[in-house]
Amino acid sequence: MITAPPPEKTTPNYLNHQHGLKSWLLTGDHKRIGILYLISVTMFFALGGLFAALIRLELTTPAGDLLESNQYNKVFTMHGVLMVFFFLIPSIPATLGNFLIPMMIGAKDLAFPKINLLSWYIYVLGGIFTLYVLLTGGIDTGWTFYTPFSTSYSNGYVIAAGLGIFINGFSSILTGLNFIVTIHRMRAPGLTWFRLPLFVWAHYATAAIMILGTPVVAVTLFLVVLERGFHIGFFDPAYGGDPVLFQHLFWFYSHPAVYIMVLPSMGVVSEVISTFSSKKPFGYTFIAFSSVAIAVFGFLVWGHHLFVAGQSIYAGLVFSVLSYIVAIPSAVKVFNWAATMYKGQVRLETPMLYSLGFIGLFTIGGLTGLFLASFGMNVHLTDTYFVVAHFHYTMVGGALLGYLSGIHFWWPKIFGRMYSQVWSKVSAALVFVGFNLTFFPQFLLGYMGMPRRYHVYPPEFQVFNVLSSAGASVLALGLLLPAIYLTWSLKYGEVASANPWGATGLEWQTSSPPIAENFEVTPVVTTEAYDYSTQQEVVHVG
Amino acid sequence: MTMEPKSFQLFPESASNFAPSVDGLYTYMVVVSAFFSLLVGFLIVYFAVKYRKKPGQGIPAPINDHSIGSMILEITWSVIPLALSLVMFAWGASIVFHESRPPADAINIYVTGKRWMWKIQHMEGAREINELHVPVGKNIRLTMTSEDVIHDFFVPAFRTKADVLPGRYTTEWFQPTKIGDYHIFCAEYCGTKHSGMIGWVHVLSAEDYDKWLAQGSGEGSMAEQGESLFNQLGCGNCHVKGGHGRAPNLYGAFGTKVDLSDGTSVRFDESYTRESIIYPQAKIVAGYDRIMPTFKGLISDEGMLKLIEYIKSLGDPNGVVPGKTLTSEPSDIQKSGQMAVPMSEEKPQAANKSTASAGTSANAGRQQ
Amino acid sequence: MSDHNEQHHIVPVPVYIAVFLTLIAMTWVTAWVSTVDLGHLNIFVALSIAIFKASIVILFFMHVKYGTRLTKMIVLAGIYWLILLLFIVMADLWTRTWMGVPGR
Amino acid sequence: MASQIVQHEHSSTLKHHFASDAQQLDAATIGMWLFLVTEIMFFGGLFLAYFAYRQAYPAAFASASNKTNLWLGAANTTVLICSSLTMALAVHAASLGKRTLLVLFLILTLLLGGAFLGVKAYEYHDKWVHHEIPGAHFECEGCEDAGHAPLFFSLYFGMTGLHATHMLVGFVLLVIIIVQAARGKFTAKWYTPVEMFGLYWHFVDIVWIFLFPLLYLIDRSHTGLK
Repeated sequence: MITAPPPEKTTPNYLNHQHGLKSWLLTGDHKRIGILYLISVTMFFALGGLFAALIRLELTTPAGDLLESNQYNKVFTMHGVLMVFFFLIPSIPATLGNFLIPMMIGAKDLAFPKINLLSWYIYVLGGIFTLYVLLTGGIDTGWTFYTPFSTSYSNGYVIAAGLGIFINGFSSILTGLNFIVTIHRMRAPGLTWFRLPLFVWAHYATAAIMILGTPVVAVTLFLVVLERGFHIGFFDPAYGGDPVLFQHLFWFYSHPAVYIMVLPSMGVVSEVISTFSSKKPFGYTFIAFSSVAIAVFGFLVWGHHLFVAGQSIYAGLVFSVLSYIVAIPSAVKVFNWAATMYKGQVRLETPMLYSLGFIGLFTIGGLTGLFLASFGMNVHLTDTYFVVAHFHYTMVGGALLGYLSGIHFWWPKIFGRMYSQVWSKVSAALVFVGFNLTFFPQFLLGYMGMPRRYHVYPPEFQVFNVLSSAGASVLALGLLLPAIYLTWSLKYGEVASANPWGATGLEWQTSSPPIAENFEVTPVVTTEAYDYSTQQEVVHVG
Repeated sequence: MTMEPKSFQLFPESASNFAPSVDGLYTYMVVVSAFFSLLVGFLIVYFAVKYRKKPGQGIPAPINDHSIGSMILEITWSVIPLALSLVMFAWGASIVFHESRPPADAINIYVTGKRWMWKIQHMEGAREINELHVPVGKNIRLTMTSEDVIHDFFVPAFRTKADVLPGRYTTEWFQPTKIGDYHIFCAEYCGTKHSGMIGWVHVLSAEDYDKWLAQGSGEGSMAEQGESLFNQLGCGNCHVKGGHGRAPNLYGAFGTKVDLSDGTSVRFDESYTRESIIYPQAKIVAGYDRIMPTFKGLISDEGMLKLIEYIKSLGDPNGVVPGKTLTSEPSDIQKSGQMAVPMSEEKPQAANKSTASAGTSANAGRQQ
Repeated sequence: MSDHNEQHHIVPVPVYIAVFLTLIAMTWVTAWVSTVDLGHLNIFVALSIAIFKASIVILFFMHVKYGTRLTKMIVLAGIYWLILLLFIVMADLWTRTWMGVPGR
Repeated sequence: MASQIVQHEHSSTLKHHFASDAQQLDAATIGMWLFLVTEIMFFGGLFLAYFAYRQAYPAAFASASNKTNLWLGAANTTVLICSSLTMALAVHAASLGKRTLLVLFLILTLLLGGAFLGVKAYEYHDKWVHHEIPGAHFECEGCEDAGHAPLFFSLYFGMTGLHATHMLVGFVLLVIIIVQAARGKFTAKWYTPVEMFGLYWHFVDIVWIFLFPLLYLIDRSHTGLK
């Protein structure tokens, strides 16, 4: 633990109260760890995005003219592995969650600061394994590692990649563990469960999934590594092993994992919509409980990834009906967000634009999920571009837009600077348009039957692929802009006030950037969450 | 190939009995989804415009909390979507039950996936690679397996697909309704040339199909080829007609329920046949000894299919509807006290021709 | 926040000894029972004894009996999710032959 | 103990971000239990594979299981239960602030854990000698359905190996805790590491309580206690 030095006179905060690389690499401060995560997660996102660009570039023509088949397979595998395990899963929880949860509940830190730092190092270690795979020749299994391809036939570095993800899993587990203990035991006096911000509820549900699901995928990939390394059979049909068992174990985590990605975004959106409507979220308890319901029911639906895989159709039907039930809490959230804006005082600042974009895209992502949840429909659509479009609508349109919304919302709090309002709105618009252009055509491609993970494809699919690639370049531009204006703002941005958006949560009641211990005195909460009548100290920027 | 690709289309060809019902469900879902997308989109845009505060006016004054929740609304927007989606579930379930029950009169065709090609065997003996000739208007049943990794036999124009697994059999059936040529895609990622594991279904008129079949392969029907394999392997030394041998009777046995030595029973189907050949000791028929040697690595996946087809052809499987069981005939089964394994000494070369991948073929069939 | 002041419940040593002796006895009972042919009941007996042994370890050695409600809920959640994983996948395996069509 | 530090409201062991000792201990306990829940799910994947294949290939599992040594398994179970008792008594001693007793019980726990690992190593060696390790040279003499026997042994080594790895990790942690205990780091007011380690150790014991019947005790009725 770093013990804070006596406060200096010159507005000390968590960024400047200690200096030097060591003060960052050995920090126990959840805010600094959040920033370490922010940096590393952004690097992996950029890398994953580079692979995405290669994929779209290759698919502009039906023939395989840019990459060899083997290279293409490695490119989409690396795109998936990096984006899923090293960007989407840690993105909001490990950066914004890490930074904000203790502040939102009026605590000085997470319950276990050293474990928090350890989780970042584990993440980096897992990342190093994955980068090693990347540099030494890649891996071509797809991010799903299906056996027996991964164990017996792949010519990629399955063992190193499997270990990388195995290791990375523990980072996720430790983060989740820290969150749950912190939310249970570190809340400020007076902060009851139903006074918690919805962001915290969403992260509580996320953390529960991390703890319950991650170990299963960890042990599964570990078995794959053992099977590949020592040729002993766990899933190998040569010994009577069952590859479908691998898929069960894999999706037991990897389906709930999409809720790890999207629930925190929902938390962000709940905060942002309320703040920029200056209104308590409509149906607070319903939004809160729907997060928990998604986490619980989310564990009962993994089998809809196995409808055509050789699973019993009776199991498939149960998974199908349960998948519809998990859709309801998501619908509840969407309608409650819309209702929150009703008779609100809506300000279309950048975070709000991203959040509104989230609602629109997530709605489409969720609704197309209904197609895939229907067993009969799924038989035609699974393993086609329809699935690719669907999960990008939830993962990019959902998780990524929520992440960007959150970054724009709390940027002034984290760094004490404002960014360009003009450029950020341009970027939000480009991302929204580019995203839809990229992924909407893929729904149509999917219904026409274009299978996913195809390097070359029949010429009748080209029109939509060209549209998609064109959209991807707009999307790429939209995503590059924030990197520029946000970095620029660190030095040249207008100094932000403590509460530039007129938001409620406790995190806005301390200075921007916050002091090392978050609060001068531990706050005592006496009002309900989102009580806009108690707003003081309001400075508008923009 | 034979088909002129269309440059622009929104729906794939509709060429099987399943296509209309899947398209119908799809249309229903598109309408429901479009309605809700537009509703949410409209509400958001409408509220954002109507209640918008212009920038520069500062943070608005707090408003009355007159709309912070409504149980009636919450129930409404939970129940209506749930009801609409349960229709999707039920509709989809009815389609999938249809897709899971191949009619008894279906023409059996066998598919073996191998990186990166589809090998297809017709009962009459014709064999083809990456092409499948079928007659229009007849029910077709595919029994599929893989020599290596998981593949998936997908025909978009038929709106159906199923994974093709190593060491197991999966089933897919359809009735082509329109003469023409349609894509076969491998839809489960299977390695380097996954996107090259494609082919064509040629749906022919009945006359054209008969003509095509008549070209034949010159190797006899699958059952005949299976029989010669059966004899080469010496199976008949023990598996004697009428059950006088050291091994269970195979005549008329396919599709029946078999009682096992551990008190359980199993349906004599493709997977059980395969398992019993590769792992003969996994499930012992009640009253017999563990004397059968393994044929693991000696029979290719295609050879296995021929043996299965031969065993199916033994005796009359009439009226054997998958899922129904016939009673086995205990009078046909005799106890055997013999011990030795009368295997012919030379391993048959024909069956042994394949391949390094034979070692990976195994049975993951999981009868109880 | 829970004001949880009884920091430690000190369990009397005789309780530990009693639990210990039960565990040892059960170990040899389960080993002996396995040699008696009970057909399909063997595995149920073996698992029941194991669950009983695990329960008394959790309750007494691990102090869950004296722990907070939250601790109990966490333990139950872990067990519940484990059963969920085991049961649902086994249910798939059990029903794979019902349709009588390979792969369905 | 003489070396005991007088505890006040803000004891030396209280981290800056906690308000009270009770809150800190509570957080540690919950955190440890959450960690154990992840361990349950971690082993859960292997247990699932075990049940799936045992159901599919009962004959192979029964005869392969008979290759294990029931006496060694039962003896090892006893040893591990004894170590759980000594661990529980160590926590008890710590809660009373009895340093010598604490160190004694911890050392006993360490020795019993070592004995367990020793027996395990002997069993592994035995399997090695008999080629009962899945792979190219695998043999399962006299096994029924030997073709599926590698699945049993893969799971046997996977499960007991993972369990033994947990024992080894526990071993290292235990040595550290013994040194700390001997130096008087723990008091009747604060002995959280001892308590948390106890939870871990008992958990490892519980895993074995399930592994023993599942791996050693299938279908022993034909072979008897041998």
